[in-house]
Amino acid sequence: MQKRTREEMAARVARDIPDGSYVNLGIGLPTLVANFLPTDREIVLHSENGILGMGPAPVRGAEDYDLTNASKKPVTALAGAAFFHQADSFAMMRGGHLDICVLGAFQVSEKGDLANWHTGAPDAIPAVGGAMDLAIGAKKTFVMMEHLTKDGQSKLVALCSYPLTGRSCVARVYTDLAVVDIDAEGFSVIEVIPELDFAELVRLSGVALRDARPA
Amino acid sequence: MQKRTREEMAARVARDIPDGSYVNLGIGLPTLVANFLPTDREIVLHSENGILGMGPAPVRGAEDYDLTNASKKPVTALAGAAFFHQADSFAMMRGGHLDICVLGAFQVSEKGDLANWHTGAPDAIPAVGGAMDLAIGAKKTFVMMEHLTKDGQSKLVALCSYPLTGRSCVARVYTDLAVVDIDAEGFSVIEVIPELDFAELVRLSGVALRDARPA
Amino acid sequence: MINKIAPSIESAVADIRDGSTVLVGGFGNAGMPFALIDALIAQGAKDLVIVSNNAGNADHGLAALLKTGRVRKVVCSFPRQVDSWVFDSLYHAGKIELELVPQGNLAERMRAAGAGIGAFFCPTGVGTELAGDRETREINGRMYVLEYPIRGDVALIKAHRADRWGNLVYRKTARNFGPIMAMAAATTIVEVDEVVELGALDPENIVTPGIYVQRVVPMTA
Amino acid sequence: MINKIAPSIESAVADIRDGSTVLVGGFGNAGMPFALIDALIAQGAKDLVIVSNNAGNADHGLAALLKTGRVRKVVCSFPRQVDSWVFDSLYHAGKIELELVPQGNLAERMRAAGAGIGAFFCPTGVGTELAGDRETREINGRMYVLEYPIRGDVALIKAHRADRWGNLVYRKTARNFGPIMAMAAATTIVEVDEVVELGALDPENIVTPGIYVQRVVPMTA
Repeated sequence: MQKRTREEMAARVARDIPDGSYVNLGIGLPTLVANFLPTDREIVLHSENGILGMGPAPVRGAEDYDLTNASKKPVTALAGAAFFHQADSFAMMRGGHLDICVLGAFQVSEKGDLANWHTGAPDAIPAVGGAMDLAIGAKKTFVMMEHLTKDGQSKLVALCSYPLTGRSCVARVYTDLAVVDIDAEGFSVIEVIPELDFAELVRLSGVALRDARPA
Repeated sequence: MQKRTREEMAARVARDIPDGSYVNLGIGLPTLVANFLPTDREIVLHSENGILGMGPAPVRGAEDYDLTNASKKPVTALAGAAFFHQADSFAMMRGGHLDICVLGAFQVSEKGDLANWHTGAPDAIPAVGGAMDLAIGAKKTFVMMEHLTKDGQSKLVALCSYPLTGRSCVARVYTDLAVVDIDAEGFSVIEVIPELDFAELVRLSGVALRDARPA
Repeated sequence: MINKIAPSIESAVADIRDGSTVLVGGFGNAGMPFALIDALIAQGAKDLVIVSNNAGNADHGLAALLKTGRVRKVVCSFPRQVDSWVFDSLYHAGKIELELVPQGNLAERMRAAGAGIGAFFCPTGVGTELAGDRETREINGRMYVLEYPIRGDVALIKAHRADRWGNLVYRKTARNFGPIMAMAAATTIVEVDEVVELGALDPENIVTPGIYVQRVVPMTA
Repeated sequence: MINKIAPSIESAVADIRDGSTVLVGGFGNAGMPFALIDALIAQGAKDLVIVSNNAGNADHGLAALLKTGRVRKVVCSFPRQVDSWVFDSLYHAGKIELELVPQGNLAERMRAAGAGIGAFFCPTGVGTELAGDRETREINGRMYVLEYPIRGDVALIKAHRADRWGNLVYRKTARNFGPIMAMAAATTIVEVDEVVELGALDPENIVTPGIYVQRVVPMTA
C-alpha cells in the first residue's frame, strides 16, 4: 500500500479549493498546500498575523522581516494584498468571512471536534496561537493529517482524548489514506487511496465509517 | 443683571480647555466654543462622524461635502488630522480617550444626570445620534446651557423630568449665570456672574447649591 | 479569476429580496450610495428594514426610497433633521416603524456582527429608555447594557476607489459607516468613484479588504 | 503645543512602576520594540505582568527582559517556539506564571479595553480547557464564552513613522498588535523608525491616531 505523501495530500487538498476562495493555511503540514494551488485559480491567502493576499517566499536576499507569515517566515505580498492589525485580522476569521481554513491535527472526532494544540502532557508548555479562532471561524474547516500516529493509533476517534481546540468544527479530513467528510451522522468516507480496501480502512481507523464514495 | 451671551459662555468654556486636550464639541451651542479656543493652545477636535484634528469651516467655494462635522456642515482638516470609521470613532469616545466633551442640555440633575436628547413629548420624533456615547465616554463631560428655560424654569434640577441621556456623567455646567461643579454632594457653584448674588442664584435655580467660589 | 466589478448596477442589486435587512452607508449625504439606492428603488424590493445613521434628507437617496412605501422599519440614530420631511410624515402617519439606537451602539453592533461577537456589555445608554428592558450588569464598578449584533442581508455603501478584488479606500469623513457595514452584511455592494488596477492601492492603506465586498459598481462607467 | 516626541528613551520609560501590566507589541520579532524593552531592562521595574503574543525569542528583546527575572507573569498565545529557551527554562523552574489566551481573544480583549466594552460573548475556545470556568451562553443557537478586557498600564510598541501628535503608521505585518495595544494602555510609548513633520502623514492613511499615543521615541536620533 502506497500511502499519500505529504505533497500528494497537499495537492489533494488544493484541488478542493475553488477559484476566488479566501483561505487560511495553518502552520505545519497545511502550509504545503500553497505550493499546489492550481495556477488557473485566484485564491487569496490570509495569514492571521495581518495580511490578505499573501504570496510565496521571497527570493534569497529579498527577505523582509516585517513581512512574515504565521510561522514567522518571510513571505511576499501579491498585487491586491492588504495589511491590517490583529483585531481586524481575527474579526475576519471569527466573523465567518474566510471560506476555508486548513489545519493540522492530533485527533478529529466523529462529531467534528478538533484536537490540535496540546498533547496534555504535564511537562509540555502549552501554546495555542490562532488555532482555536481558526477552527471555529472559517466557513469550512478542513483538517490535513496522517491517518495514524507513529505507533499506529487512529487519529480519527469517537471522542478526542487530547484537549480540544474546537467543538463540532471540522467539515472534512484529508489523510494519507482517505478523504473523510463529517456530518451529523459522523464520518463518511468519500475517497480511499488505491490498493486500500474500505474494510481495511475501517479496521485501521477503529471507528465507524460510512462508505460514501461515488459509485 | 447682564446675563452671559452665548459667545461669552463659549469663551468661558474655552478658557478651561487645556493645551493638548482631545475635545468633542456637541452640536448646537457647544459648537461655538471652537471660535474661542486660545490660539496659544493646540487643542485637537474630534467629530464623531470620523475625524480627529477638525479645523474651521472652509472659505466659501472650498466646501467639500465628503468632509463634514457632526452637524453635517463642511469643515476642514488640520495638519495632523486623521480619518477613521464609525466603530473606531466611537471606540475613542466610549473607551475614555477624549479628555473633554461639551454638550448642550435640557436639564442636569444634582447627581450629574444629563437630559439632552428628547423632550419626551408624545408627538416628537426622537433622535439621539452620538449624545449618549459622548455623555458617558469622555474623561470629563461639560454642559453648556442657559440656566433657565424660556419660561423661567431652572435647568439645574434635583431629578431630571426629561428622558435621560446618561447617568452621573456631568462634571461641570456652564450657564449664562454661573459655573457649577457636580460631585458626590451635588451642585457646587464656583463662579457667578457679576451683579447676581448667590442667594438670588439659589432662588432662580430652585435646587440646593453650595457656594464654592474662591474667597 | 476574481472580478467583483458588476456588469451593471441593475445586476448588482437584482437579487435583493423582499423583507431584506439593508444596511445603507452615509452620515447625512456624505458616504450615501445614491446610485445604489436609486437602483434598489427601480428594482422594487419591498417590506425592507433599513439600517442607517439617518432616515433620509430632502427627497433623494434614502428619503426617495422611504417615499416608495417599501420600507417597513428604519433602525437609525438620528431620524429627525431639518430636511427629513419624508420620514417625518411617514412616521406621524404610523406608516413606518422606528428603532432608535445610539450612534455608537449602531456602529459597535454592526462591528460585532462582522467580528463574530455574540453580544457585548456596552456602557452607552445605561439607565436610559433606549436601554429598554435589556439585561444589565455591573462589571468592575461600572454598569453596562447587553447589546446584540446587527446583521445585514445586504449592505449598500459608497467608497472612493476599488480594485477587482473589492479592496476599498474611502474619501475623508465619507468613510463613516462603510467599513463596518461591509463587515456586517452577507452581501456588500459598493458604488465607487473609480476602479483602479489590482495592485494600484497600497496594501498599507486599504481600509476595507476585499474579503468583505461582493460587488463593485463604478460610477465612471 | 503638542509634542509627544520624548527627549530620550530613558525619560520615555522612566515612570514605569513595579507591578505594572505592560503590553508588548510584536509577532515574534516583527513589530517587537527592541529598544524600548532594552530601556525597560535598564530602568529596572520589576514584578511585571507582560502581555504579548509570544514569550520571547532567542536572548534578545522580550527574552532578555524575562531573563532579568523581573517578569512575574506572561499573558500570551504562543510561548513555545524553537528559540524560546529563556521562557521555557523559567517556566519549567516554576519561576514564571503563564496565562495562555487564544490569539484572537488576546486581540479582541485588548480592543475591548480600548473601546470601553465591559465584556463580550466570544465564539473562540468554547468547550476547551482555555475557556476555564468562564460563563457561557447560547445566543441564536451558538455557544459563546464571556471574555473580559485586557488593559495595560503601559504599552511598548513599534511603528514605522510618527508625527509630533503621535499619529502612527506601521510597516507591513509589523503592524500586528500595535494599534490595539495603543488603544488598551493608559500610557502608550512607541519606538519609530522616523519622525516626520506634522501633516506629512496622509490623514486617510493614519493607522493609529495620536489620541492613543503618549510618547514617541525616534530610533534615528
